Amino acid sequence: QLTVGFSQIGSESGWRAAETTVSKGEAAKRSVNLKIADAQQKQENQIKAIRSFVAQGVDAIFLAPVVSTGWDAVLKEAKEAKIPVILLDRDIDPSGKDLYLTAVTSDSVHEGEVAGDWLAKTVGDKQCSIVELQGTVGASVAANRKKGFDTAIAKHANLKIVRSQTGDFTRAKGKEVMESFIKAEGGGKTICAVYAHNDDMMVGAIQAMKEAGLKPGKDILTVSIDAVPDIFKAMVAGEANATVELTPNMAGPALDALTAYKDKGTTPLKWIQTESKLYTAADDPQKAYDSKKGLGY
Amino acid sequence: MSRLSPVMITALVFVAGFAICSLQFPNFASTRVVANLLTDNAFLGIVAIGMTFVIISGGIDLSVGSVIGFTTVFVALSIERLGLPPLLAFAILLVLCAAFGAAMGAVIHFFDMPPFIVTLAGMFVARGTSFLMSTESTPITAPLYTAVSDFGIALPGGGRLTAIALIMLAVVAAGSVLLHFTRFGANVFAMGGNRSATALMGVAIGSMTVRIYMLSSVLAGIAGIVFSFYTAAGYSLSAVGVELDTIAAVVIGGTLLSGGQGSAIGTFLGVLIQGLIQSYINFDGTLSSWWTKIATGILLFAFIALQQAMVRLAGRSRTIRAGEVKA
Amino acid sequence: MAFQLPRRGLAQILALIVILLIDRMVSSQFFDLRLQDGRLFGSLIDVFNRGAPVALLALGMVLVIATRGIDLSVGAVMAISGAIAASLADSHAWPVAVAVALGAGLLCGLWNGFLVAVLGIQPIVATLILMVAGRGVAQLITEGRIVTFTSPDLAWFGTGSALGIPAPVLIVAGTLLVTGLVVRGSALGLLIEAAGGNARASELSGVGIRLMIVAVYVWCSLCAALAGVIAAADIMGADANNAGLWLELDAILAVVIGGTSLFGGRFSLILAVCGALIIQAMNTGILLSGYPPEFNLVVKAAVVLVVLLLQSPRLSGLVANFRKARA
Amino acid sequence: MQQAVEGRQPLLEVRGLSKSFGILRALDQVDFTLHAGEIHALLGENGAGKSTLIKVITGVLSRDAGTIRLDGGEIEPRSVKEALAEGIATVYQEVNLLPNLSVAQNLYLGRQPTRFGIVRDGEMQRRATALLAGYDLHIDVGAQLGHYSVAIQHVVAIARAVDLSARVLILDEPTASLDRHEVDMLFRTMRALAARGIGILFVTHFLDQVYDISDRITVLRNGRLIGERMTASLPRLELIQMMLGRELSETTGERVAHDRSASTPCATFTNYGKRGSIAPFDLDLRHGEVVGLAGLLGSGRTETARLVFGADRADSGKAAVEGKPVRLHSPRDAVRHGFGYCPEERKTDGIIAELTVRENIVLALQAKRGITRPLSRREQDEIAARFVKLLDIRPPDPERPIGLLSGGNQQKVLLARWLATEPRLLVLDEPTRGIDVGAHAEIIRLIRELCDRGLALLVISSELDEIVAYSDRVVVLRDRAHVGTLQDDGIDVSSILAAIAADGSVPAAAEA
Ligand SMILES: Nc1ncnc2c1ncn2[C@@H]1O[C@H](COP(=O)(O)OP(=O)(O)OP(=O)(O)O)[C@@H](O)[C@H]1O
Ligand SMILES: Nc1ncnc2c1ncn2[C@@H]1O[C@H](COP(=O)(O)OP(=O)(O)OP(=O)(O)O)[C@@H](O)[C@H]1O
Ligand SMILES: [Mg+2]
Ligand SMILES: [Mg+2]
Repeated sequence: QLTVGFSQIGSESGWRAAETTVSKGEAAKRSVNLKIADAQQKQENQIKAIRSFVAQGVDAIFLAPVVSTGWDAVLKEAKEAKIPVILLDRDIDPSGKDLYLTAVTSDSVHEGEVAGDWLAKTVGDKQCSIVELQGTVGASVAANRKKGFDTAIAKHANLKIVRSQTGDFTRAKGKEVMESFIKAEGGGKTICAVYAHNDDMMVGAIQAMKEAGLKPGKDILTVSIDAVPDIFKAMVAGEANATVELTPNMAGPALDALTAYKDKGTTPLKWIQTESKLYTAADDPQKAYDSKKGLGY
Repeated sequence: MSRLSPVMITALVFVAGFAICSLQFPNFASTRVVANLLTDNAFLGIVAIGMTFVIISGGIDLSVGSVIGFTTVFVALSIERLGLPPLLAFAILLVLCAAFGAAMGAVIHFFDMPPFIVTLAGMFVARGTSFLMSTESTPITAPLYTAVSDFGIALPGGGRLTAIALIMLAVVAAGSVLLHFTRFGANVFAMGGNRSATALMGVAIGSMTVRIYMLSSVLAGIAGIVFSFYTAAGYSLSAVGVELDTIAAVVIGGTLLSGGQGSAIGTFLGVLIQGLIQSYINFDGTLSSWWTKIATGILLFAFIALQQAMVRLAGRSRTIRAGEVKA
Repeated sequence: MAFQLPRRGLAQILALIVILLIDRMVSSQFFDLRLQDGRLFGSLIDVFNRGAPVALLALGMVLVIATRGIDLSVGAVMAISGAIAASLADSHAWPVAVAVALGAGLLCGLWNGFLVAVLGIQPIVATLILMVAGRGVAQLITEGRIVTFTSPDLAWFGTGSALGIPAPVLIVAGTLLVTGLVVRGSALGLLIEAAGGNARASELSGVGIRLMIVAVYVWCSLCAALAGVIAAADIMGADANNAGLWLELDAILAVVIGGTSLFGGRFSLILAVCGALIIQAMNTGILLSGYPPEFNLVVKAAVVLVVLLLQSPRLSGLVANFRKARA
Repeated sequence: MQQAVEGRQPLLEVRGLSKSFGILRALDQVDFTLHAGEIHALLGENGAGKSTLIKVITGVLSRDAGTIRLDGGEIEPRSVKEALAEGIATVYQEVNLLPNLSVAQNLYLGRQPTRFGIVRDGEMQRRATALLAGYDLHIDVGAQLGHYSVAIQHVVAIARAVDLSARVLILDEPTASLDRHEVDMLFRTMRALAARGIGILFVTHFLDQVYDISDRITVLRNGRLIGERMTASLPRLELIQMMLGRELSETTGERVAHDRSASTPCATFTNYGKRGSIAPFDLDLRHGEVVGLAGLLGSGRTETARLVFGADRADSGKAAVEGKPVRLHSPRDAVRHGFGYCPEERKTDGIIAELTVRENIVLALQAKRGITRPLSRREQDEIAARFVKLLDIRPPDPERPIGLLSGGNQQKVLLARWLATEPRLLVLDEPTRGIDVGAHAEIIRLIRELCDRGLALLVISSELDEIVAYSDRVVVLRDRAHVGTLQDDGIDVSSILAAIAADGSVPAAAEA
């Protein structure tokens, strides 16, 4: 039986909770012993946790890095102890080094692009003023999702981001920021679409729009990222238009790669990219909701 | 003498805690764990020494966590983007930190404003400025950084006394001397005892205030440099919330938040106790995110309650005199 | 009598007006009001509505601070009560959900009060324990998820209205009224100010300090629990990870902007609420301004410093001297 | 010496000094002259502006108008530090030292002996011990100052100020908390300093001491200069008239007490004590009786008072009020039983500086009534106005924060706080400390009046004359134990002194 140490970031969002739950499930499915150390959002704690995994002599280490930099020294220690490291949901800097076996991540720039492309296609040639709800200032996911979306809409002169503020990835802040956007944009009449870096902020924004007497999903298009259950609920109600999935199942592919490596010695690809699937109202949101709601979001 | 006794109590609490951990986890009592305790908490130890001065003088400094964040970004950008030699970058940074601390101290003194609020604004400024500089995390690849992270004095039993641990020990030693054996230190205690009396005794409290906050910011800068050694990167969100850990460490170390009493060694022990709590949780390794938080709280309470009980016991044997200034 | 504006409140009221005027410059529709679904709607209403949780926290915090304490745990208490209310909302009638949530707040307050008044632990550390562990408890209740509910009854607390006025604003007004009546209608206010001003002297005058301290911590936690219910009701879900995160600092800031000293003594309820509104007016202004979010913290720091400098007696002294010198 | 003083250039010369706090004119065109080698007493009622004058001279407060000359040259000190640099050293009315530092650190703060920047602790302690030995004070200078009594703290403050090699030494009520022996010691020091050519400005409310030591007197009233006279040529009655602006019949000296031992007991303490603080004692306090506690500093008088009031918890013995056994575990218990207590350390244990005079007065009464029965604002105003008038608290503004009042007036407010509760037993620890002659007489009259109304009083005072004047019974303490009781005609200063020094070694002050 394999013992895997998993240095998880913490519990800052529903998505993160789901990732933890799914990872446990995937490990149980393969009867792997998964030890999860929670870092409370602190890199220091992750470094300490990895050191302690090395000291305990685990068979492999999964790392969901809270930031992309600063891992060289501690990963070197793991390498010297001949413990393979697999990165989950985020790559590290400088990437591609031989300090880790493989990285199971989504491409967050790509997620932004998928969202942007969908919006461009849906709007067509109409003029469209977009408001953007950014993630936490300084978080790399937020920067990447912004970058991807910006690239996608740069090709279309009719799409323009008119306002962009941080909603800290939370519902409450998403709602508050959207409220002020609506006031600043003439009661929301000039807003054609909202792009949120995650679904939680969008759920908040949808409430703000409804309270302002607007019809989200109809008057104002919505596109966001993560595909958490609640956004599907909104989709079912016709209040949300699109979301890009970030799968919480990073551990499954990682465990597969690990068993293949341990049993047969096959070296996996350096990057196992998870799919950034686009969901719209056409994709049976009710079914998606049912399948996701038990995952611990 | 009476200044020592809270320190003794904190030391006893630490030893008791360590013994309990060792009983529970067989591998715990090793030089490796002790060395890791020093390395992992090096930056905390350094800022906490600065905070000790501030708190003993009757103030508080909430900006230190942000100053650490600012430092890592500043150092990373100057070395990696501007190509400055690391030592030059450090020198510029420490000058900036000194100016920042001096500015806070000056506002506190000249406008007679509560330190809590001025340094809270300082916290926003430092964090905000690091956002403005860069929101991405920047890896530092300078050879000095590899050299520092490779350095270490091997201890019997597998432990390694790293460079940053040594820096912290040096800061603690220097801080102790400055606090307990110099005029500056005596003035710090005096200000915490009674600010206006200190002024009436001819101490220039304005310049003292400026210098105390300067010291705190400079030590936070050094802690930031140590943090950048630790992670070899600069990141605007690093060390969020460290100010609270620091204050907790200082107070656990027997320093009174109302000022006038405390010690550098006590603070060092307070930092170690905080580290011990972390290590305990890591060794346990089965706690979910929320149980980790709850356990941290419970352990914090246990340590403080233990300390409080010991203080009471120690106090009982002493005669309480009329008119004595109570703690 | 409870709502008599003290003369010293002038600076705060002026600051609020100036910031609102600046907001008007940033956004031309700032003062526009219209009726939307029987509820007033406009940026100005947002300031009151969004400021409600911090205003509630400040109402509790101001009493704690007046006794020379501080309560860092209010954010965590918000998370706990929100989590409880949201978990019970769909399975129980709303009075049950709210009562249980407030009951949890009561327990939290008793715990804090016990640590401070009975065990004699310094308030900042005593409440730090619940600040850390409390969020863990909240996450334990929600298991880290966002627990949503659909009950419109509970949602009223966040999004409902009466007579066109949003429910959170009404709740704050009600709490202000009740607190004012309790504190100024009884002798509590005087005794709190006495105890905060000089605890030893008050005790020697026969004031029972312990019970009073427990009571203010309980009241503070109750206010926080109410704020937690509003926050949960607002998004129709409990986000234990983020609800109330760092709001304790905003609450303390509001109290200090409201002119209450962190060293205890004199306090003003209405100015504390005014302080919360100043903070929110500033936040709303930042959101309306359209600046990139990297600037938020720096702007916030600048505004806070200016507002506090304006209140500083030293500054008015300097200005007077300057005038005299010119005349 | 007085002849020598005349005709020379004054050491310190103040002309036309004015200072206002808002509309209150604390100093109005005051002139003041101090010569080298002279001891000059600055006198006046409470709130006359003495402390304010001193604070302006030493740069603590800025002045509105006027000049200060030192040796003919105009000086303009803007801080204590600058004043010190000019050679003006001060001991302020409220001891302004640092209780959390050691005695030695307090003596040498800012000028500790150092080597390579490191304070030489041994050397500093050696010097401190030697310095205090010169004041006949033999204490552990390494211990925290806060562990010592106010009196010791005062001596330390004086030693510090003198040691700063000042040319002008200002002492604001240095003797208020000293006993005779210590006063004597202090006066010896002052004379020695004056002989060295130092000019000493000295504030006190003890007229005996004024005639004992001063060469010259300046009197202030309501912030205005009333006059400057040679001590030798100013009769006592005229001085009092200058101070008060009216005549005062000095009656405080004579004993008018009558035996009230037949009256009913108000509170009884049997075998009451606390280990390490005071040995178990028996004490019964009767209605309409004044019991005085006499003893040297540190003999346990304050400890007795705190135990009686429940501020410290007794660990042996029983207490009874009106014959019924009671529990006195906190001041709150005591207040409920109708006790009151004016502590000796007014600044730390008495006043609540930022609250108004009114709020300070009603505090104990309110605490006694409980939270749910607030005094209405009208009742508060009425009570405050009554006591401001009764005790002549100045300025007569009940809405002024008490911290802004002069020391003596603060003391009156504290007295008012307890009188407002209409107590059955009042414990007064040094009630007349820092109070001017007028108010002093007033307070003693009040004490007598109170016991005529059936109040039981327990009074601590270092002024034996005063104790003799109003006590029906005097309990004498030595070494933290009650060692004797004097009654009726047995009460006079010499028998008290004899009882204090029963071991034969009469304290030095006794002979004086
Ligand atoms: N900082 C201040 N603000 C306002 N008023 C003040 C201040 N300091 C003193 N006063 C007032 O000035 C007057 C003179 O006070 P001062 O302390 O000089 O009296 P004093 O002569 O020293 O009296 P005492 O013998 O009681 O010490 C008093 O009425 C006092 O209330
Ligand atoms: N001459 C002295 N030398 C050393 N210690 C002293 C001296 N005088 C007093 N002390 C100490 O100072 C402490 C405080 O004395 P305190 O003044 O409270 O005593 P007290 O009995 O209340 O006398 P009083 O009421 O006269 O001040 C005492 O514990 C005593 O041990
Ligand atoms: Mg005075
Ligand atoms: Mg005494």
